[in-house]
Amino acid sequence: MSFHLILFLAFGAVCVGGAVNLLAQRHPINSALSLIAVMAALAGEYLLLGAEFVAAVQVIVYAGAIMVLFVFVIMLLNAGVEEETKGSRIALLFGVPGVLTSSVLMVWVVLRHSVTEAVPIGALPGHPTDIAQLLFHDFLLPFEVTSVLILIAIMGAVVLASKPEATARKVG
Amino acid sequence: MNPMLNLWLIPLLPLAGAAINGFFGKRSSRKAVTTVALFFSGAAFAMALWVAMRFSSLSLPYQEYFAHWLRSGSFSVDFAFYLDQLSLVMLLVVTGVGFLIHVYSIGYMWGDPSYYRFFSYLNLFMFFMLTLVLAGNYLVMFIGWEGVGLASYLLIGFWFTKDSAASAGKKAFIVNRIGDFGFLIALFLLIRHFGSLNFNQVFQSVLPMSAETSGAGLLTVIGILLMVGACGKSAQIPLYIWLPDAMEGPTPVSALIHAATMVTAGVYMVSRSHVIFERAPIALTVVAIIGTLTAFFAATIGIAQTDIKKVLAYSTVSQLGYMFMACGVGAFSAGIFHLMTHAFFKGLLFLAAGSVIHAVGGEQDMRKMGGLRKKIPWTFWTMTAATLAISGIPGFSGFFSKDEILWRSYQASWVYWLVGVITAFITSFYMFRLWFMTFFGEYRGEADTEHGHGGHSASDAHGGHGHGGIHESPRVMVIPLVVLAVLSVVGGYVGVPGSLGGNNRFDKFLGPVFHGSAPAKEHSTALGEKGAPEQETEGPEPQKAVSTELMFTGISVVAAFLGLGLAWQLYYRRPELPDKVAASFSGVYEVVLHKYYVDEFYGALFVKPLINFSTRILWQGVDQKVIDAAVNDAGDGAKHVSDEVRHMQSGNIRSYAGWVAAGSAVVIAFMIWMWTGAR
Amino acid sequence: MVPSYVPLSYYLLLSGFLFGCGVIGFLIKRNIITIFMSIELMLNGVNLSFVAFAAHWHALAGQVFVFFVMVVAAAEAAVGLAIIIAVYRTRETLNVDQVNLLKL
Amino acid sequence: MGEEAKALSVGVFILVSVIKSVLVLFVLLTAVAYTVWLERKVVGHMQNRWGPTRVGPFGLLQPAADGLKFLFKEDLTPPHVYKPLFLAAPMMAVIFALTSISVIPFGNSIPIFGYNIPLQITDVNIGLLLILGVTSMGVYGVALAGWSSNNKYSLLGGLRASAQMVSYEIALGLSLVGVLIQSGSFSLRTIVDAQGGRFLGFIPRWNIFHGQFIGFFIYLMAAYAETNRIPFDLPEAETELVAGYHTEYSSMKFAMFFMAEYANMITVACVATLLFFGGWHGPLIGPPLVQAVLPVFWFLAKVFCFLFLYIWVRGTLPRFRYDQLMSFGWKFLLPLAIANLVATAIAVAW
Repeated sequence: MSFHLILFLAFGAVCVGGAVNLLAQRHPINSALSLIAVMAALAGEYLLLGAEFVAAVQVIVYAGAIMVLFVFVIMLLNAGVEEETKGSRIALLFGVPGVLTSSVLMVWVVLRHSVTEAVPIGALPGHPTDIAQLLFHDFLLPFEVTSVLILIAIMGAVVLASKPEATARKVG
Repeated sequence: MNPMLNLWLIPLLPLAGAAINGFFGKRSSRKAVTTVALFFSGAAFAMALWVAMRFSSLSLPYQEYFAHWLRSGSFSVDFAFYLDQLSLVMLLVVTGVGFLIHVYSIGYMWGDPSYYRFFSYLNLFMFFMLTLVLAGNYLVMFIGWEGVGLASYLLIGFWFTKDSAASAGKKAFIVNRIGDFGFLIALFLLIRHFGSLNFNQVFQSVLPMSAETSGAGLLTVIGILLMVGACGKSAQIPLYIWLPDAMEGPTPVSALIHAATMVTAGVYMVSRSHVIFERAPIALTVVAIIGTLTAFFAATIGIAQTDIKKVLAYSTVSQLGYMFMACGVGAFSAGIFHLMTHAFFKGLLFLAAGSVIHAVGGEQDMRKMGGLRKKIPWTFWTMTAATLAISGIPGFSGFFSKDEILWRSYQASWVYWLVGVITAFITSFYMFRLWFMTFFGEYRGEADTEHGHGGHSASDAHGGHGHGGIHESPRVMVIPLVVLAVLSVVGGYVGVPGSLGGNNRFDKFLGPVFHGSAPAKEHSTALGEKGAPEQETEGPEPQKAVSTELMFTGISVVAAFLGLGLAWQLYYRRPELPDKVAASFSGVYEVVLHKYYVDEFYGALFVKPLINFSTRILWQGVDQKVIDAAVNDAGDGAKHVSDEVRHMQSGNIRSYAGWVAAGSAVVIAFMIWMWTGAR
Repeated sequence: MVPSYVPLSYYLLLSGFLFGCGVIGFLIKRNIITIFMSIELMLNGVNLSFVAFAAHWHALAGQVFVFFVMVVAAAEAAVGLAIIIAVYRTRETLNVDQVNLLKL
Repeated sequence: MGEEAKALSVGVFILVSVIKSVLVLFVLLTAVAYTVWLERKVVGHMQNRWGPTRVGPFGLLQPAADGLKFLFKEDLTPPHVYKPLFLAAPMMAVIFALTSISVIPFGNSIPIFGYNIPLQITDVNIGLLLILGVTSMGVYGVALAGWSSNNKYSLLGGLRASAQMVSYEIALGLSLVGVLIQSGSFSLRTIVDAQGGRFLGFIPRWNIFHGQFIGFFIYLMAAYAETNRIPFDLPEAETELVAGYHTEYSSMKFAMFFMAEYANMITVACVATLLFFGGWHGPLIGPPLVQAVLPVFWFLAKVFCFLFLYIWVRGTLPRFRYDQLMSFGWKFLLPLAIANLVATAIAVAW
């Protein structure tokens, strides 16, 4: 029971708890908070894996920006407790079993074939400089493409969320 | 090395004219249209002349390469032009006669509402014809080949509001397609066996081959197929039927396309491929027989026709028969010679006929003419020159060319010669019949006031000339007549045969193209009786040959004068006789009058069965019961199936997610199974 | 402290678990926003396996991919939330079961 | 688990860390308390008042009095609030506010008992990113408080807070990137060390004099917005929202928000000092002991200047209108920050 393993288990426990809580909670804001917890814990896992930069970005982008957006929307729409509707039988009849079977299969594969391999703590110090080298040199084209994607997303969001009459005025 | 001639300009100039007139002619004035059309066709003619001047300085065959067209594997086709003596002659004929006819058309079509369209088509035709003539390989030639077909279709159906014109155009096009079918197959065979369509390569690879004297071989097949194509384009038996109907088009069109240039494309093509034919004696024989038969057959039909243009049409067919006869006996140069002179005098005949029709206000029936000699002297005299020329009266161009052909055909076989002479007799007979009926006796038409009112002027281009009175055509129409008349008088002197003290310069000129390409000697002896060895025409001929040749010349001349005399007897001195004759031979007369019922025969044999087949089987059977049914059933099936499956698509996102999850589970399971199986 | 090791499989199992939770959430949740969060959860699970493999194979590329995933997630969140707002504006509900006309 | 973990044995490391944490926490909270006192004093004098005078000399005990007051006030929770979050929000706010201080270095490492102790709770080599992350988490406290107290004013306050913070966070981050490009590291210690020395002998080699003036300006604006201070204090605009997100809060919970706000101010001031004003660099004079302490003094002095600037601005400037706030952030600060970033990149690449 090494220090590393303890930390891993601690963060993992937070992750699992948060994930389960996300499913269990019926109010979106609670789900959002549990998701934030998951993300923070994941950042911890990244630190364990030595990916400090990724961890920081995880916190800043996911927990700090994206989830803030979620919370913002939840607050804006004042989303209440989700009401119980008949739902969809298919999702329950096919989906859940499908997920379970596939996850069981995956677990089987993982356990059968990669138990022995192990990662030391801080195995790969993701120094920002190296990552930058990769990001801006080796993966330059994907990087630019993602920037375009972001731009498009911004415009789409503006168009979608702007009030209909406002857009009408803009168009007309 | 050769200087760059920019041959491509020659076809492209008329194309430009066609485009300009076609796009902008509707709005621009008649003068503008005229200017454009004349400028571009004239420019092409000038260019051709310039090329002719530079010609002596060229190393032949002169070739121009512009661009790659097709490429697949080793086979490639280029946009390339090919100029030698043969194509030069054709070039000059096409551009020259074409230009003259352009000039003529100005006066003739002036009154027509869609003046610009006519000239646009005419220029287009020039473009395609020149492409055909200058082509450097069979495929480019085929473009021109199809293009002239298109142009002729458009021009025959120029007055498409008239049902007969429209259907005539269709007929021409379809019959031509039959010929093109053969042509195409010939091309495929060439590709298959020689891997190329370029004249050079094909001929180079054919030259070493020996003649297929024993039975039909590849070359024979190719030759016959090419001949099929030629039959379609040049209106030979059995595909000649479209040409008479083609007279529905405006007379200048008949003159240019259906007399002077397009219909001779077949002759050109056959003599272009002479290397192949010389090695396929059987194919040559086929050509000769078809030519001979057509010549005779069409001539006989010509006797009974009363429509002036129909007569000329059938005479065209028979003259083309002469040309093919020449090619068939291996006298390609003679064929081309006749082609040229024929272009002159037949073009002239049509133009003059047009002028006559123009004068009498759109009337085409010779029985309603007569006594026009005084009224339209220019037309009369030019037409006289043409008639003399075609009838082979000595001293006129037709005489030399026809005589050459007859002599050479005799060398091949006396049968050809005999039929040829008889045909010559008939030719001169019906030509002079036409001549007498039109210009002599007294006028048999209606009163002058009848001239050129709606019905007639609709039947032929006479729109603007509503005023009465038989009148000479405007100068713009007369000048081409005169020029062509001069040509058809003197045109023959380029090829005065040795027997008449000349030394066949035309033959010498074309010599490099045709001579020396014949298969090795022992083969030529093998094909002794038919396919005259080319060597005989070269140089001064042996005395005996000269004397015999003179004798035969005499005979054909006699035949010509006999025809003249008979026509004079029947249609000038005793005009009532013909009806008696017709009555006495009523059966024969009927048959001939109805062109041996060939059209009806074809109709019964091919057209009707085809229509029935298409209607019953293809339309009601295949199309409705198979294709449409398949489509409809597919649609209905899809509808029914989707009606069932629709429920899967409930619009409920989570259901979709459920499907996705299940599907991914299946995929993952499959992948893992494969993977475990793999190791 | 003693250099210690955690089997790669643990990380993979954790990420798989997160992913599975995300899918389940997508399937059983009715609130559009929650469903979006489930998607984010899946992405996070994938990211974890990315980083784990990056550490395992000593290939930083894995971490770089994580950044790309984050970018995509950000874009998706922006557009998705905008869509949610539009849906709410027209449908007055956030329940996917009532947004089943396949159009907003 | 930084590099110094190798130098010290685990036990000592943990011990030292705990000591440092407690020390820093104590200092920080005191600082917070006295920042409040300072603010009241300064603003009072600006408005020609005395400010707190009664409790102790110059009202120096006023913070303690306030603390007692908060403690003994009734802690009422309105019935209509969403309780779990209503309770969690203030704690979140405080926690995030205090966490971010943990990576701030106050000075060089000083030798104590033979151990070389860095004046910093922990030195992760992505310290700056950590600060950014934590401060960006700080918004949750405000937002959730506003939402959970189930009151339209509070909700508006929360909405404003989250929108404003998300918007200005971008400008904030971008304004820091210039400095990062120059120093080429995320570690605050490295950044500070890069600012040692002088230009032309007398101008300190601080980033603000090193081409990052615009960056500093942007950072200042964005930081004010991040900490919801005037002129960007719309989430708690008393006049419009009756104190915005913490309307429903009372006694200790309210105090937590208060502490969080001032702690954030101090953090921001520290970051500004470290990034733009050369951290603890300053003239070193006097005996070794003094020289050992002097950097810390310089650091605190600079931080104090920033806090004073905060208060000064609060005393003078009016409040933005909300749309003005947004357009200022998106249409002015952000482009300016990008331009600054590009310029810096070009200059460095030169």
